[in-house]
Amino acid sequence: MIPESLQGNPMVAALADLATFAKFEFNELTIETAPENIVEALRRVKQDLKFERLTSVTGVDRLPVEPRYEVVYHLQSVAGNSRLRLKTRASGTNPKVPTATLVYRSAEWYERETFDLFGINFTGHPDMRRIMMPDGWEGHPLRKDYPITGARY
Amino acid sequence: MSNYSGISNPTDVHRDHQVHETNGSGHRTMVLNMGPQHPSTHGVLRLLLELDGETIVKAAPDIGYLHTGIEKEFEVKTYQQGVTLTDRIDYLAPLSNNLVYCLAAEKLLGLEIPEHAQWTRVMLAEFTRLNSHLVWLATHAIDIGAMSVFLYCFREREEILRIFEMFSGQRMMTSYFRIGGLALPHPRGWQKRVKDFVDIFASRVDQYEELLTNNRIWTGRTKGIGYISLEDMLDLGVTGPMLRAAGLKVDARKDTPYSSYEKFDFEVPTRTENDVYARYLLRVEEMRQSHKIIKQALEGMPSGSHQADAPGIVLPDREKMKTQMESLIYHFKIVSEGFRVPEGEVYQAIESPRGEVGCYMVSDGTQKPYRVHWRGPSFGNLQSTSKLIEGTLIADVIAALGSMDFVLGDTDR
Amino acid sequence: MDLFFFLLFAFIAVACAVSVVLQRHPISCALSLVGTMAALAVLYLLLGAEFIAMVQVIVYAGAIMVLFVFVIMLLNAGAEDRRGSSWVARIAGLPALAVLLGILGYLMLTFYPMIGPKASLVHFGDFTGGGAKEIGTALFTEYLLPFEVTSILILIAILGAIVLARKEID
Amino acid sequence: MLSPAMDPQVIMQTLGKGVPTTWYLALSAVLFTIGVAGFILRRNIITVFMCIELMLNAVNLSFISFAHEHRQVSGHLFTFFVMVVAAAEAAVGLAIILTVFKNRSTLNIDEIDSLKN
Amino acid sequence: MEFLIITSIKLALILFVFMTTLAYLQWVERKVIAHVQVRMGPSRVGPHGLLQPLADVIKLITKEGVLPPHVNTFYYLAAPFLAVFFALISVSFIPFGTGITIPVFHVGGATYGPYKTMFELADTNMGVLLVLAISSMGVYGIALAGWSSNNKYALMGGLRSSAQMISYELPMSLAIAAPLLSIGSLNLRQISDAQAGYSLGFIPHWSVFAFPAPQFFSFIIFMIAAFAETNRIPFDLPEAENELVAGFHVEYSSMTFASFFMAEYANMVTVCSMATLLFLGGWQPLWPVAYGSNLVAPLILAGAGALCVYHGLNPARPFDRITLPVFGVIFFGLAALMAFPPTVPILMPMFWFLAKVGFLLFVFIWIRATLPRFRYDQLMGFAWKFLFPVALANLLITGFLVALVS
Repeated sequence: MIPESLQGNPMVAALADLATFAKFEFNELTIETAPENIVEALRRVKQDLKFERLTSVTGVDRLPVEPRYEVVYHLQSVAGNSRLRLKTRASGTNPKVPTATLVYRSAEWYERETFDLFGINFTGHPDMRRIMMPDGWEGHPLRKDYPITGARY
Repeated sequence: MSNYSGISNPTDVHRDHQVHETNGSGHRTMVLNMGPQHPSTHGVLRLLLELDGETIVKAAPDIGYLHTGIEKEFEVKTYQQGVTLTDRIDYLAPLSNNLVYCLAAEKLLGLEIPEHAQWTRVMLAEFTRLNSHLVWLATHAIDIGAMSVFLYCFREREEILRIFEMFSGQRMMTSYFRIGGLALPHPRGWQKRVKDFVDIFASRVDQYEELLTNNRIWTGRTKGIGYISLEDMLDLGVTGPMLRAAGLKVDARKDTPYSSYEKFDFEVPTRTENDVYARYLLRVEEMRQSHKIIKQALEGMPSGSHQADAPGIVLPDREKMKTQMESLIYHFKIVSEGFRVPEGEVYQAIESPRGEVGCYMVSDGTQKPYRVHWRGPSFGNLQSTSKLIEGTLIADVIAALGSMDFVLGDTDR
Repeated sequence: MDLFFFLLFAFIAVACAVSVVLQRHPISCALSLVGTMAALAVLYLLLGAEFIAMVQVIVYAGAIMVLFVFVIMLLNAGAEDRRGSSWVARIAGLPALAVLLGILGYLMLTFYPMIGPKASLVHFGDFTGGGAKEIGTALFTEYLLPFEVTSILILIAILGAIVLARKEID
Repeated sequence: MLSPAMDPQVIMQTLGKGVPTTWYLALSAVLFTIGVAGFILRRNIITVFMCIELMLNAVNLSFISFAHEHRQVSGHLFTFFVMVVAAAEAAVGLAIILTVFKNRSTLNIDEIDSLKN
Repeated sequence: MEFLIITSIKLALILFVFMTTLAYLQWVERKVIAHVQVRMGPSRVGPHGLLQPLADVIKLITKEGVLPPHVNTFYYLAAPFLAVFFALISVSFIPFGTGITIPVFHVGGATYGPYKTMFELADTNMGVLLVLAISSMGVYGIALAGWSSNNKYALMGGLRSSAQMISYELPMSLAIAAPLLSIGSLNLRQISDAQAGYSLGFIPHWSVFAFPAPQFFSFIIFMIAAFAETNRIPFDLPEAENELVAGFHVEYSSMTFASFFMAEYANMVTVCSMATLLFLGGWQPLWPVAYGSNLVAPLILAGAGALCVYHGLNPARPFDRITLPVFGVIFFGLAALMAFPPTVPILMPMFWFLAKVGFLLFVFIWIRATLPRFRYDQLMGFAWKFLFPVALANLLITGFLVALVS
């Protein structure tokens, strides 16, 4: 699924065996991998491609589509002055993605936030609990099937 | 008598996940619940501190007290309406947030913004930086006990807010930058207002420095405090002045210039000491650089339209709207249902006063964003709290927290 | 007047001293002890020892006892458990105390009459040799050697305290 | 001993002129005894320490009384030295208490018995 | 009998004046800091906010005194009482002027007087030591407040204050001892009198300038220690509101809360008076009467009056048209009183004493508006590693110089 135009890109090349999809839009490179490969991809990105910083981790809920959730990792290389977006998908029934905290410690809070707002479980995370919402909160507000209004509180 | 060790105070009973007594070492420690209502946590940050005497053994920040669901709200507002939400995220740097949101949407739309609007954006973004840094310096100084600096800084901030009010009609929640340009053309007499400010500001910064920079107590309280290694900072997602105070020259204004920042002559100051004092000096220097940028923007402000030439996206003039049918239709359509944005996803990062603020915008081709993720700099910076303050004294916690310059609205969104 | 002040402050002193022994919480004990010391300072004044009275307040009540209070607060020592008290101390100690008090009283009364024309009286203002000047003169002439020895003792105490406090940190 | 022919009127006259030194000494003895009682009965190491201070104070009172009796300043100096020693003792003693507490987490002297056996 | 009556009158007078002073010291502090910070300060209640202290007092008295359920009630209530008690009692030993003689007067057929009395409540030979002793007891109020509140912040405030006060008492005592070496008295009145006279005709014999050992350094040390003893910035760690929220008085409200402030301001007045008496020559004027030092007071007051009248004529606000001339007249009246020959020997020493105390109080306020706060370990390090050795060295050198000269 990697388009021809991106075959020569060094970042795509480094992740060629893991990537399931890649695109280059709006001057931004996006590479998608399977959930089980994402940690390995991140590790390569950090070590081989010198992306020192994980800028953010977040999710996107594509409700009717299955696998429903996209988990999006934004990375920045200060040395190379470039940015990269990694993506993986998680199914709607039991969304689970391996944690990135072993590679980037900054993923800790971002994954907690994603867990809190989307209900995506990051397996292996040291402290998987809500961060924004109160502890006893039911539901995950950023899911598309979570109502905007209503007597939820 | 209650027992001071462990969490026995009734206020402590909830959310005490991480901090507990470490009786194993034989030391009796005390858990101090700092915040969410504490004068030095600048809002509603809660810190659980485990203390041995006055030394912090373990610190666990607890956030989320100001979570307002802004990201969810973006999804039910049209693109243009979303601008008003961004002000509320980081209420000390509203225009930076306006800017990143507009830039992201404009990237998706492929809009070309006129020079005039771009320069105004730069000028006001730098004013925002000054505004934010002034509040930071004021609160940081009063945290360390220098209370006069607080009022001196607010004196200048007041002037900046007046300038904001002049441009946008609002002091804090300006929403002045809109997708496609600016909300309003420049007000009459803005040059004089800005020039008055520019003329006086440099000497005012000297005043603050005179009170603090060489003050023995100030240096004693700030030098060597709040050290965290550069590797840890990168690993924990810290951005902005904290990184630059560690010697890493990273600034989106230089690295990936946006809104014609490349046309301005300014330096990105860095320091290497990587402590509270270095961050203080760095921010003061940043204020001087912002002053320089504002001066250039004032002197070289190009003339032109304040909005892009994109009839379906920007609101037409009142004049045209009342004379031309087409404009009236556009106006009606934009106001009632917004405009469609092509499908795609972008991540736009700019340099806010606090660090990298990023806007990840996903569009599904409708009038409303499918998903907006806000990468607030405070959220990333706050992750380093534990690392920053463990092993220091309580008084250093105040100094170190102050040097991070976080805004809880930005953290919790 | 003398009698009134003596009785008043003697009562305060004894009451506070009893309170030191009976109070369960160390802070209460410490404050009772401060009360005793303050009352004793007034008695010292009556006895013409004005300098010592001031030193009593400054050093004893104002410094040593503050140190006690500081340590109690620092350790957050709770109220004492009553049942821990040793029965041997109660059975053997209290009679022994009575005997002690008796011996003291006997000795005192053999040397000094309790009351009567022969008794030497304390009247405020009789004895004025307790000023700073007299004490200073005696201290730096007659008692120079003990003074120096105590200063060395203090030095050793400081060192000891520092060593004890330090050891714990390492 | 109480002299048998003690006339109440004489007593009142005497007391009008001043307080017998003996009474001060008696007070001193009472305070000392109370101190000893506390020393024996109390289990809290800090309180025990305070009882020692109480005893020292009692002794100081007798020193001052004797100084008054003999019109000499030496008693004051002894008191002075006692205070100095008490200060030194408090510094070291409290440091020991702190260390003991950090190591044993108790202030009960019955539980601090590692020197037994 | 007459002693009791005179003392009661003096007691009532001093209490009234002192309490008013404490209330207005707060007003002065707010005004001074406001002007340092380019703002107005209290200006709503009464002209120039002059009735603000009254309003504050009424507010504090009528507020509900909250007794938190988790405190140790006895000590919680006793602590502010102790703090105020020890703060106020030391004032009674401070002489603030020479004396006054009430001439013989007749009421009905009886003849009274003449009565001679001094401007202090109690004149003792141990004045210096007494003030020291009482101020050393003052720490109990704060420590107990911190402990009994059963609050972690308060406890830390209490701990900090007890450690801080013990530590700073030492350099303070040493700094006091140095001028006493050359004066040779512990009586505060004698100390002040001993500093009369001028060398070379114009350098006053104050301890700070005195031959053979000018006590300049011990004055500075004393002032630094005084800042620490009164818990003022830069040593206000026990109540550091940015770290410990409010430290030892975080659980207090209403009058119990106000008591601590009263105690703090009373302590400020006491230490400033002590500094004046010990180092700045008490009520001895800055230069000899022969050169017209008696004219200073009337001139200053007349100048203030003239300024008030001038501003009253060119008012910034409509209200000033009335208030400022009234103040001007009051100032002129005071100036006339200061220049009135029979009152000069009584008022002039008081003027000089109060002027010096006022100046030192102004320094306290000024510093508060300027400096940041120390950290706890820096504070202790400063006391033990710097202040204490310097005070000791100063004492040794003074002793040496005094011995050399005598």
